[in-house]
Amino acid sequence: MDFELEWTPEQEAFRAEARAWIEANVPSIPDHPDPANLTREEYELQREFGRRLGAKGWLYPTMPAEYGGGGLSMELAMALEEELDRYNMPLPPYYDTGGKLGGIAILVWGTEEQKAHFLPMILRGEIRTWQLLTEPESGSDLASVRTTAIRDGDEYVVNGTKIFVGSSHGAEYSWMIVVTDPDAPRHENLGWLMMPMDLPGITVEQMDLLFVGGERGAASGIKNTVYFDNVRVPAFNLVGGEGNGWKVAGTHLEIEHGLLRSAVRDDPLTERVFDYARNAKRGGRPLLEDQDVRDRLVDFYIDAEVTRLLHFRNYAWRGQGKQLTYEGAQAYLYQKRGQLSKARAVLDVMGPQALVEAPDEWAVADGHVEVHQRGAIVDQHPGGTAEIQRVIIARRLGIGRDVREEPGRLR
Amino acid sequence: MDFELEWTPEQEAFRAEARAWIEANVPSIPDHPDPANLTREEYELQREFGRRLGAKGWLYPTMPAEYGGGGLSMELAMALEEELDRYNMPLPPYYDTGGKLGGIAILVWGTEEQKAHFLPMILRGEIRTWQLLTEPESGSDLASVRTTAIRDGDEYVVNGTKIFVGSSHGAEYSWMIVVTDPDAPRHENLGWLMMPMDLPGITVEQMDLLFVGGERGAASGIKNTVYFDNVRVPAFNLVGGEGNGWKVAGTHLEIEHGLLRSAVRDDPLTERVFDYARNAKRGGRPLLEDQDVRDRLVDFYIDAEVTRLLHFRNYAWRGQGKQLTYEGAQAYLYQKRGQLSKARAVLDVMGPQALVEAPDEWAVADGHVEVHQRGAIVDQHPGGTAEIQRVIIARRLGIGRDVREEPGRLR
Amino acid sequence: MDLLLNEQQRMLQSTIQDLLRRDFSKEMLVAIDAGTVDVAQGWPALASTGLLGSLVPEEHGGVGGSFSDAGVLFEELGRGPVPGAHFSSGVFAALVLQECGSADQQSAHLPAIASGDAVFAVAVTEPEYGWERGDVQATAERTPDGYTLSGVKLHVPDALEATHFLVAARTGGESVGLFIVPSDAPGVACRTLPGLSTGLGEVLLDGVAIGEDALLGGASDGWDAFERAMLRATAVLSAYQVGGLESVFQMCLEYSRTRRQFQQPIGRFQRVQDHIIDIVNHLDAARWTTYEALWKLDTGRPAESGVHMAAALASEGYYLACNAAHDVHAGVGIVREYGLTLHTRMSRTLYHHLGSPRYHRRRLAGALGLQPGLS
Amino acid sequence: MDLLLNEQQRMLQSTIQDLLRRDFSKEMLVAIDAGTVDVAQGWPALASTGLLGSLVPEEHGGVGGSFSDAGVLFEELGRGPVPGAHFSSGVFAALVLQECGSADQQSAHLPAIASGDAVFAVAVTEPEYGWERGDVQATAERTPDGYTLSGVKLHVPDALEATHFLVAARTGGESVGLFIVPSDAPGVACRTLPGLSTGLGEVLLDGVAIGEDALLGGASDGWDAFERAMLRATAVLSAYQVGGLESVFQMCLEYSRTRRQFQQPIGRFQRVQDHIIDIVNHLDAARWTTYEALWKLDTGRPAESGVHMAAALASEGYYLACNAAHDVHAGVGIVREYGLTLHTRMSRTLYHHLGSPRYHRRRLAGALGLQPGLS
Repeated sequence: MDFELEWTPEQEAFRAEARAWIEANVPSIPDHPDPANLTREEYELQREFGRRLGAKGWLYPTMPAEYGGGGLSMELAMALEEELDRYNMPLPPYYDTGGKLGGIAILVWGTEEQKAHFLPMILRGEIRTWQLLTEPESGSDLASVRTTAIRDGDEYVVNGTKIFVGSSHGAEYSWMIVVTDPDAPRHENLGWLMMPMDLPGITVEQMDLLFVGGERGAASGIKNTVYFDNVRVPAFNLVGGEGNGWKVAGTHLEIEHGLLRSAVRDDPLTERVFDYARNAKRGGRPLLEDQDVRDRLVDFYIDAEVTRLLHFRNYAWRGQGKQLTYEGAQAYLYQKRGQLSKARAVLDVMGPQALVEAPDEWAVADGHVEVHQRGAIVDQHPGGTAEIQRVIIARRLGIGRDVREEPGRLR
Repeated sequence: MDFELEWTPEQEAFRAEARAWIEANVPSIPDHPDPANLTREEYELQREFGRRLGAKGWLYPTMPAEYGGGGLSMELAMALEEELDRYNMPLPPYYDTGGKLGGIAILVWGTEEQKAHFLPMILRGEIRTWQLLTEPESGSDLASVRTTAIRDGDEYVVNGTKIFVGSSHGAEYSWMIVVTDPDAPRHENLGWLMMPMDLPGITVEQMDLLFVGGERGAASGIKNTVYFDNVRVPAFNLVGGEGNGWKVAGTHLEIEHGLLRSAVRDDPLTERVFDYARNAKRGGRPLLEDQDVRDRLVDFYIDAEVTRLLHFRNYAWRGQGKQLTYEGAQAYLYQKRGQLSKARAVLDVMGPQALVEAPDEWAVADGHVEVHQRGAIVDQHPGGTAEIQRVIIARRLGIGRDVREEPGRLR
Repeated sequence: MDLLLNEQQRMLQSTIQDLLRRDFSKEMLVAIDAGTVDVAQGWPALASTGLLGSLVPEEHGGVGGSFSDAGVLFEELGRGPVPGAHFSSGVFAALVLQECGSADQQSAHLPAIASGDAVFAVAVTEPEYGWERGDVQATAERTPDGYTLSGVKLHVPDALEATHFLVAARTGGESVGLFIVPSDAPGVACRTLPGLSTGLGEVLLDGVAIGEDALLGGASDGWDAFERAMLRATAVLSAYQVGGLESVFQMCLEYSRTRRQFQQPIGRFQRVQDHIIDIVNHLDAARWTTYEALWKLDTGRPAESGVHMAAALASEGYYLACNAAHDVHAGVGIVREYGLTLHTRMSRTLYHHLGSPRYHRRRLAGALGLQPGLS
Repeated sequence: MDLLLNEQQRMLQSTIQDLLRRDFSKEMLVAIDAGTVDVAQGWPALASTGLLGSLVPEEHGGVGGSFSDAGVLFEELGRGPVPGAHFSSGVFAALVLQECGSADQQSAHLPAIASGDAVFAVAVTEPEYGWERGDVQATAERTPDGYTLSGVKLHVPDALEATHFLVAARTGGESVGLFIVPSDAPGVACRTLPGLSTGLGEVLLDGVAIGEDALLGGASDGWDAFERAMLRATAVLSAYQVGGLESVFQMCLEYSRTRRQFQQPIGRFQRVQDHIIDIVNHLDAARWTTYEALWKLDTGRPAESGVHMAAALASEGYYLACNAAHDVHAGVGIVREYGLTLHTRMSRTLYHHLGSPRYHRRRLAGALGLQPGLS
């Protein structure tokens, strides 16, 4: 076993090239602890940088080059991400579920024409894409969605409501799960649709929430309700064929359930919390003199490390071509629950100061700590709750069943 | 609210009488940490004392006097138990599910003839009774038992196997759940039977287990497998009528699921563990200097106190005639899980010495600590696992259901 | 043994419930949370109930009720949770004044507290947050006429509503005195902190000159007396948290029945059930330890270990119950208008108030004689 | 990055698996547990595999394998769990001898350890149990010919099987030396402790006279070197616990499919699933931290924090997984012949061995620079 990559001279050369290019092209955008504070101007800079990355195939470096991806190996993609990380810049540098989730679904399930049409604009960064899954009556039970897309000639007519959608600053496209045949049996009644967001009949409205975090590299800013009122979309945009929406969803859900992380890095919160603890005092004495403070920090560290290692295992095994089953959901579950226990450890160590929001002078670590206090709660639900991860783990391990559930198709 | 009983002069007089009588009659029997070490001779002394208590109605002090119980109030029964407690003597002073569980079932469901026949010998301590519920294929799912009792003239013919039964030193009777009609629907196919244990065809065989604890006042010593091979028992012994076994079981299960405790006392383990911690040293320094040791002891204390208070609430509310629903199972769940967390706290504090068994010189608290290390695991299962308590709590609270489950009949 | 409310307590409970239903609907509480309605708007209604004088002696215009009575009231307030200075002023400050204040000081301020005309907030904690004597670093320098107070008080509940502060400050060496400081005194500046907490403020004391009579009890060290008052206040705060727990539990129970996924109420799933069972366990553990602690205070029994245990269980329980409730509700729970986040914020806000769970556990260890050398 | 076993490790694994299937069936392990078969009976078979020399250099008759290789072997042993002195002698003592012993001492003893002819147990802990230098209170008094050892060594694994002990004793002041003591030396008395633990013994040292050459490395203070050896041994012990965890997980998975209650496999119930998911989470957390720690040792990277983290997770995980497995199995789990209690006992026995989880967490805090004054 080898827990570190050894870089070849060729790979190091690529890294040097990437570093130089990034240095020349990367925009300077403040690191907002709360992504909701990203301005429209800053967002446009991100998009512009994305298009430049896309032109080189570096926006989605491991996706096939023929559709605008980079066609790069996992190792080179990792080098690229590490270099971007110096500027605290994720890949893509804005919230875009187009390539991360939808792109793979299109790659696996799309017709040649659909791939040729949709993938290049996604992978080159020409469009940014939201995902539209959850509805007021359909959360964990995604297959019970009610938004309909009824075929009418060469178009589908879409009606319904999606919630917890997207981010700030809009999107050019969304992909969504819809009911194409209200009379068909469960799981056979669905379609998977690429929806241009500028069609008539679409209304986007911001939700009022405790917080909207967004994971690293997917900082979403805000969430919206999206209403569809007789929206007419070309039938061409249905990917995977009528009645196959659940299978197509299986592909992007497989990624979302724990395989979204690409290169695996240390959680930057760890060092922020440790820094605080090393410098803080109570009653004039170092905070670290308290054994329970040290214990809590160690708990924190272990949570972060185990999460890192499980994601790392998954990343490495995917690279080695080993079939993953329960491991994605396991890492995701660990990550989610780890956020909660880390949030409590932080509150225990810092006291109410952990609850002070930037830009207040008392905010810890420029507000990253307060954002984490809120985000840890909110992070429990997107991409499937902890309970849903447990459902997946149980089925994939074959607990109580002789036949284990198969993972969704990834190629 | 009042968390303490205020004793009237009449009650104090009763207490004085009880104290004097107990002092004159109580046998001296060593406090075996592991009840399996109770000798036959010591057991016979317990039984003899039980018969003397029974003659005064003090063996089952709150049961109706007309059937041999004491007919005493909850307060007087509590005084009686407190006085017995000075001699570390529970009530009854041996394992007997006859009066504690079976007696109530007979009282609620028996015919007048059955009550007149069975209750006096139970309540006067003439017989000791085991309960026979679990079978190799039926644990949590009690309603799925397979032992049959098929009517044949004035008798039932019993065939089957019961496991995790009873105690050391045999029993005169057992009550048991049996299938009286193999063709009837689930829950309507059962009978509840009082079984004399000296009938031909009954074989009792000791099981080889990690440990068999037994709760305070029900110290069971060992557990047995009991085989029934064409055992013929009078039809008179079926309580509640054919097909009603599940309802009768509802009565004794209601008691077993958390309402078995009568007077509520501090867990003696707490003081044993605290004593150890106050006197122990590590590397020549007091163990209590370690903050994590103090923390663990506080955890331990809180677990014990909450369990005590929940049982206390149940006991007081029953005395006030308030209908309990989820509270019995809740206290029982807390008690069970508390045993596990207490066991780990003890192991953390004491190190491997907690694992040394009496009479070894290194055994802590005369071996009570090691017995608790084993017993905490074993205590999770009898009377319904923690999972079963959760099922009961959920149904009684009405989680996910508009109609709450009714408790089993207690009168 | 009688573990039910008495007649008078049931009346108290029903009166306050009526008021809260009327003046503090969920929509109102959400509006306060969103900042579209001022928290102070509800003060007259609260004051009118007499609850601000619940623990103030009758001679000072209060009700002179028991701690258990106060528990009944504040449990109901916690259900909202109704924010504001009712606890800070009517319980915490009122108890500190009674424990530390001179007869004159009590006569001067307790009636106003009981009537709601004065609103007291207790300003003890600082940037190096904590509830131990040594955590107080603000200073009170002696002047010919009195004292000059300097320092930063942080995470002070209800600071912005207060007409007066009870300020803890070092009077020399290890000694800590308590001072009455009008919030409009020159040199006092005050604001609410933004973020996940609710109603916590910063109070800057920039050379605030106060008279000699501002020192509670005239005692240059009032910390031990302050701790006695704090212990009693803590038990009432726990009752408030119990109310919050009860409310969170009821929300989850209701949602478990009405929300359907996978063609059945979500409460049919064992994982959902277990979250709710965890909540009811936190609730009942906090509830019964709190009730017992209040009873101990009322009957003059040693209450230290009981109060600390209840406080640890109530703070931790409320915090963890909110986490579990978010698991039960998933996305719906984070929508502000649904109302769960009111509790989420309050549970975080109160987590360290009057001592963190760690503080209470340490104190409990002390009360149980679990200190080296005490055997 | 390559997180799969290499070719040679897969061969090692398959060889040891074959042996264990043959000589250490579940029935055999249950019989050893019940005391009807002597644990020493399996020693020749174990010795024949070469695993006792896995970490002994080739020059001393060993294999000179990597820590990761040893991890592969001991993970398989842990699955049984196969009890006995394989770890105490072949890993722990062998590493201590290499770290603390002189060249002569190594030549004299390592070959016998590798071949299984000598069985070493490490006798460090005492009634005031702990793995810190200060916990050693046995004394080594200087005599003209060597030393006289006195004291009580308690909870010493595999004491009864040992031909030799490595004894830690104070040589004066804070200094602790390590001594080689034959188990049949006059003044040595030894027995196994009864109870829930398995294979832990008491070793009485009643004025045991030993020669000067018994002192490891001739160093009157060998504690720091001992701790270095202990750290490495710890990572292999974690691998053994990972094997135990894997076995507990597999038992539960199997039972979840075959045991039916309420007309379905019990594994269909979410509560049962969650116990097993907790187990697999403990397993994988322990597994991957252990593998990384072994890799760090093999590649000469700083391994302290990694080993302590893995040890804490493996000890706690194995303990808690056994609890969860008892929840899954209920009554069946406590029946000795079923085999789960083998793990229950072993998880308790190893919980404190080479340092409790608390010890490892404290050391981890140190390794992370979380000590006051280190910033």
